[in-house]
Amino acid sequence: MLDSLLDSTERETDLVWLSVLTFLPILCAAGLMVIPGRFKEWMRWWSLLGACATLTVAACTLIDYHRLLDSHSDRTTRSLYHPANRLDHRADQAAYDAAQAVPKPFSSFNMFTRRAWNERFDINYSLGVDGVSLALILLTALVTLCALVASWKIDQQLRGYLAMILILESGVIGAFLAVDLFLFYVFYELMLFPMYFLIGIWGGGRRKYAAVKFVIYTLFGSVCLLAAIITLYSVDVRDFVPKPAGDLRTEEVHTFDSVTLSRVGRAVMLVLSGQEERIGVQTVAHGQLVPTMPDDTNATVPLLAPGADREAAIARLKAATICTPTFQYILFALLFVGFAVKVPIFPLHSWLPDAHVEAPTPVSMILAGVLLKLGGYGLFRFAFPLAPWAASELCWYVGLIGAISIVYGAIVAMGQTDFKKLLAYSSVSHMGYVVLGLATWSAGARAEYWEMGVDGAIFQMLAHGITASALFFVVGMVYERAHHRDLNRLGGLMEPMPAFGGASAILFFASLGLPGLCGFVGEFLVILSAWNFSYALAIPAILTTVLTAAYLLWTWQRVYFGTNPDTAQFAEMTPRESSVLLTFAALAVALGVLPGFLIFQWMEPSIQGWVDALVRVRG
Amino acid sequence: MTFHDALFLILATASAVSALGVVVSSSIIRSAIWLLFMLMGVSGLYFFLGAEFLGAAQLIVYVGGTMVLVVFGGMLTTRGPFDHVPVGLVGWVLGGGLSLALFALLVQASLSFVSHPRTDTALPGTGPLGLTLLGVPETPGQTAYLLPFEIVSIHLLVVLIAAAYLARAKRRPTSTHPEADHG
Amino acid sequence: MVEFGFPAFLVLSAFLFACGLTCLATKRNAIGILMGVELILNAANLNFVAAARFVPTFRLEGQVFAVLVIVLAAAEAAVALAIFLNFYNNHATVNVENATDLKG
Amino acid sequence: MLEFFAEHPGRLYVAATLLPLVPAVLILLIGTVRNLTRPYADVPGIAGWLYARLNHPRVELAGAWLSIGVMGLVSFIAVYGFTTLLYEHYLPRLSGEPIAPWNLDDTRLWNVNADGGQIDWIRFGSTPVPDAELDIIKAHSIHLGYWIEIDTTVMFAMVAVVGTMIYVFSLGYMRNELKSTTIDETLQHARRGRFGRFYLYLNLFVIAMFNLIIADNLLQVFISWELVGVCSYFLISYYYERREAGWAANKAFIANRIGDVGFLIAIAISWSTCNTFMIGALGAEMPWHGALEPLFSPTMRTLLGLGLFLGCVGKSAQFPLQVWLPDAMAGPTPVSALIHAATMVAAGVYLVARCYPLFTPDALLVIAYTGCITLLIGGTVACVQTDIKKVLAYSTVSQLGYMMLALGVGGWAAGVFHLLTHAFFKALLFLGAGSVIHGLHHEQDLRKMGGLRRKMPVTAWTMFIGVLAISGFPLLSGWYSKEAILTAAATFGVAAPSHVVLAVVPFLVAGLTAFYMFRLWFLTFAGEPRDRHVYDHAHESPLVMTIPLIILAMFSIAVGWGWPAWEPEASFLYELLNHQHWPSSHFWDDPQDPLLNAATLLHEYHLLLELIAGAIGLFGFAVAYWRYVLRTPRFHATNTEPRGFLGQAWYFDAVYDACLRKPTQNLAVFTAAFDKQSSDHGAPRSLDGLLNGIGQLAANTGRGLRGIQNGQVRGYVTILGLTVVGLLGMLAVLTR
Repeated sequence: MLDSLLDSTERETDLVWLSVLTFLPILCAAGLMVIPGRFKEWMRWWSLLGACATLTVAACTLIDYHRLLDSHSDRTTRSLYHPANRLDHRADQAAYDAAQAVPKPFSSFNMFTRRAWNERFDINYSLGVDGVSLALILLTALVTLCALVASWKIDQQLRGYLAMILILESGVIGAFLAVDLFLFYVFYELMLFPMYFLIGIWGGGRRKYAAVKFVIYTLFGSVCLLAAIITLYSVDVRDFVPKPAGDLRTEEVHTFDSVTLSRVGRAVMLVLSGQEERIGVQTVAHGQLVPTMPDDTNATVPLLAPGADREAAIARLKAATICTPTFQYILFALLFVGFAVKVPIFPLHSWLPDAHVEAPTPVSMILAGVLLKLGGYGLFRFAFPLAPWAASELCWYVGLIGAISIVYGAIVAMGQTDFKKLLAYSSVSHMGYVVLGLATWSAGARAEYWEMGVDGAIFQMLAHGITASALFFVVGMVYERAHHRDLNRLGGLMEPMPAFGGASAILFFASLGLPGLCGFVGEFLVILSAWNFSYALAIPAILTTVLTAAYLLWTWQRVYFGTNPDTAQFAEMTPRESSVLLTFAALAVALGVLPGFLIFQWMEPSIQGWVDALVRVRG
Repeated sequence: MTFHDALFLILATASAVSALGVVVSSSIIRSAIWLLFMLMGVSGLYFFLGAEFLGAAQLIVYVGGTMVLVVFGGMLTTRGPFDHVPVGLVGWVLGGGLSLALFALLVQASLSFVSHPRTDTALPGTGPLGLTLLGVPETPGQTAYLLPFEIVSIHLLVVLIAAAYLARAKRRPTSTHPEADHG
Repeated sequence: MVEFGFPAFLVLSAFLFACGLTCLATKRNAIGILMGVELILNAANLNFVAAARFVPTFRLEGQVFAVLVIVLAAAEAAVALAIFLNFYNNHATVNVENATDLKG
Repeated sequence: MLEFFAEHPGRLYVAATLLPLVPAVLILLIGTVRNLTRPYADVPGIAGWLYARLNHPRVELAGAWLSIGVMGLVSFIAVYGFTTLLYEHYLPRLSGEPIAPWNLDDTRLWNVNADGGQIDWIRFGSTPVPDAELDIIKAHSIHLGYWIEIDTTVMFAMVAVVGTMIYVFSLGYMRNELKSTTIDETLQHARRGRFGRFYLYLNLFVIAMFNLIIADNLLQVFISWELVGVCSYFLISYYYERREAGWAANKAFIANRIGDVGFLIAIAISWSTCNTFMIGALGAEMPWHGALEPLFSPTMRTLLGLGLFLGCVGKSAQFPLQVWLPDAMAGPTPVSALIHAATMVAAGVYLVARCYPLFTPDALLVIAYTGCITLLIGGTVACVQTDIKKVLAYSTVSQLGYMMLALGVGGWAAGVFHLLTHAFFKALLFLGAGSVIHGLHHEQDLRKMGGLRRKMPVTAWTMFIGVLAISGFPLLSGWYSKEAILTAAATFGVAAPSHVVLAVVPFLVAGLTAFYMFRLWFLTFAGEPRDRHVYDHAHESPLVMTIPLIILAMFSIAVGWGWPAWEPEASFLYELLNHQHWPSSHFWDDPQDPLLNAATLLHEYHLLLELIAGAIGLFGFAVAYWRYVLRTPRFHATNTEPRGFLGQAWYFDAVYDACLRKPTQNLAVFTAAFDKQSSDHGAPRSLDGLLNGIGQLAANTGRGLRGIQNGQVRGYVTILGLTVVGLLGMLAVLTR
């Protein structure tokens, strides 16, 4: 790989840039190893520097990505959407370029990189950025930075702790960036072991139990995911991967490339819904794949690789095992369960309260702010596109599970007396909106409502990432002062800590979905979309807003209002604490007031392309 | 029914009945005697099939060698000549049922086997067999079995030494660690 | 005219095998188990020889393998008996139910 | 700059809406910095220096005066906007034909929808679809915008003026909060003063309230709707040390959230059927507006209206969600005046008025009945309350019921008109009560007052004007609006005899209104002092509090005037509002328009109606005078807490507690136990235990399987045999 940097035809900025984004935290963790053990303060600053650098790289990536979007933007429609910017199109183009008899020089600056990692099994080191992954990466970098600031007081085995957090960040960013399923799985598992140690070593009283529970639940999901990945690898994709001219495609080809496999999934969907005549072949003009324009009402959907024999390909596809309803159902169920554990979804949420309660504050922040998002992201990036037919058949049930989580999480949260547990269950409730939003797959002209739902779901992930990690930080601050988290013994915090009270008020109300703060936008879009999809799913979600208000305000009242001699002498936030909390509060306000300007303008095109791709094959 | 068939039937019945006898006898010596008959029946079948060398080997090695070992083993390890070790009902039901099921399945498999036309050429006699074992193929290009032969020879040697070593009478050392004995 | 062919030998062999298995599963005496093994080996051998007779490609191989099996069976019997004697020396019985030293 | 506004005068309102953001942000920043630097007060350095600079009453007062100045400016803009719109668009037409409502041509300059009136808040792509049958469904953006009509300008001016008065009044009322240590009167608990925070909340509130008024779409209304709710939450819980303040704030917010469920459903309906939140565009889809193929089914239309109305029920404290408003009196009195009397609670009425064409006849009937029940509840319960603010709170409930009733029976102008007049005199009454409470050192119990007119004459006589106005004394503002409502109700009663109860109840409650308001005044100001101690320490409030009272009293007198003054229908404001003519097909499917017939019929008897209403009011006054002035001693005999059906406010709280709060809490506790139990040994009794049990099952299976591997050769052989049999069996079955 180093050679290719020197060769001018092989040089590719994206490769360097995205790899730096992914591995910078791990590099910092390695650097941590050479700092002598007695310079603890240095270690803290060094890892903070690393997290800052990662955030900076992520922010620069955002600028670059925006420039990429802008390069195709159409001023007349005031939209940044162009199909050539879609992640799947960029991935296909890269695959096409690589497959040429004389490979084209890598195109730089398209925020996608693809190198062979293991040619024998067609495993690629392919990383790509689109709006959704970028938003979540920014969230990850920010939350990790804040978590590092929050862990300033941790002294026990500091080096290992900081290294674990940085490795975790690398794993998460890598999972968000990976396009290749194998690579994704590697990163997905890479997150597991730091988390296990972070809970198991630095956690509270029942940390071992919680850590083992976390690992077992997550591994259960991973196993389902692995089964799905192997299943997908068994699919013969010879007609879907580009080949040099003259290749007769006589042998089976297998791939881990999620973009290619998603094209297979869509082709299967067309076949299973009796529209096989709409399967088309991608066309090439001037060495570039021709994207499907949004206003293109052409009935054929180009899914097969350029040069494929359409008739033979369809015949082969129809004969394949993957092209059966049972197979698709199983595939979707495996993917859904695999990611639902992470989300988490009722009834697989049991690990969450334990893990949260036992984890130290910064780890809880990362867990709630980042790791849960991987579940939603996985549903978005893999579960729906890889098995679209089953997803469209089952989406009502998926939405139902989401709605159950929403209601159930809220009711259980109301019955808690442990502050942290309450927040953990509220996460279950809030993440239910993500699943519900993704599941509102309305067909035909109503697809725009689905787009809104997906928009809402992704935004809800960002908003929840901000509010949940901030609220866990709030709990941590309270715990540091009171040394317990029993809601019935707290109270009266508003008077000794007014600035803290104000900042947490913003975050409480953001979590509660108050308009003008970040929690509202996602919930609102999801509710609108859900209403359009099914009244039966929307009404519980709407009614839960009352329950959410009830339990959060009740908590608020028990923690902040009233008088309590035990808490009257608590110290106001320190500058370190306020830097974290005020950042989150400011973000909650900013995202609530200007969601369109700050997030949607560059995130929405990706979602639009995603929805467009799936809706086209629904018919 | 030809003479061949009658002969086969007799031999097969004898073997089968003897095998059953091995199973049902509760005395170990009786079982050994039944086994002797079974081995002889099988040896007869080898002759019947035209494998004279094998039939002879069966008689010499099994009937003459192995059986003696078994009988002596039985005598050395039982208290009386007809020491009963009865088998419980559960054992019969379980083992018998299992065997019956297996037998049924095997019969089903055997009968569904596509029967080859019977070749009239006689089996190669002792000569070719011996040559094959010595590494000389019957016809050029065919496989020879020198290496397995050698391996078996070494194996036998090792086994004999091992058997002698294991079975040699030895006095157990007086135990200095009583707890180790009960472990 | 009844013609007993390959299947007849296979059935007989299956019966011997089943008897051997029963021995293994029911006998508590170690020598009995050894006899069960002998039965099973003989069943296999019978199959080899029958195959050598009825399947042209196995004419020689069937016999060679049968020879090997006979030799191995003899060796096995020798070693097994040696082990039993040793066991008997130690435990004063050859009842296999007492032979549970391998249990973890 | 001026051209910017001259081009689109509506932008003036946007600017006015956002202006209070300036003091709000300043106060917030200063407060945050002050609180964060407090720990370093005694430490030399920049933090301590900052704290010393910022922790001074002068800083807080500067914030308050800045807020007042901004509100004055906003009032000026509002009045300017109102008069401009009036002179440019309405006065020239006042004599002519009735103006068709929502005729945007009239006010085009004020509501530019195509270029400049809106901004995109969230923009979506348009996802193309293979077969786009419904071309109309094209979601492009969620926007924010403004929509200025005559009722908008009037309402805006009212909120600005009343708000300014209350800002000024609070300077005096909240003076205690300026001290660095102040004593909470109820708890005798020392705490820091929080003067700045009060103005911060007020500023945030008026921003949200203005935004609610000018919003052109339901989403924007909803956003402001919740924001005023949360400001109300924080102001009710302003004295958060007091337990009941926290509970009252929670109750208010949750009751509002219940209402907002309906609001959200209405929004969802409007978006998924019409793909718009625009109130105007939604109205265009209504059949009465001439939409040929309405996108809505009639059921959906009714549901939309009922959903919206449920939101208004929560916000305007209508039956059955009226319970939160009396409790909300736990907040400071100026807040009660501004939020819980004049503006926020009226927002529900305003929304119904603004979205009037979205309500089907069925929905309007529901509104009318709800208003009718509410005004009865409020009127009856107000008669027995002993807390001065609670009387006013129930009176507000009752008056809001009047407004809803008026809107429900087709008296659009009457409802909006009463909303405006009520805002002035109710703000006056609340501020008067605040002045009394301030003068009596936070004593709110009517039983301990009496004879205060001698000690605090300005308060007494301005409040007397307010009492006269709310009771419908001729020539005061309340008289005009109440007459309008009673006429509308009577018209409806005549036109639809089966709903005659809607006409009778308001007349009867008019008498109750006079009774409880005069009861309040007599108990406070008339007669002899009942508690010597309280009386001796009473004093008149400072000028900063009495001047707003006087100004509001003048408004309460004059806001309804017109020419000729003795003619209730000649009220200028009413005529202006009434000029917006809603087609009666909106109310009746019958083209005969019985409402119009009834109106012409009643017009001949309007003097009779006035006389009846006057007589009932007079009767109420007489009973109050007889009971609380002539027979004062009797009041001592019943000097206990209010009890019984009325005292417990029709037992609403008890029923809700038993039927809603307790079951919900029990459900929550039960579900929490179902989900996870701390000790789940043995049999799993919870979901978590069950899942753990499944894990245990694997472990137990392993333990069980270990037993098989016991070193017994026979067992191994058996298993081996079983395996072989199984495999062969599978082979036999599969290859059959």
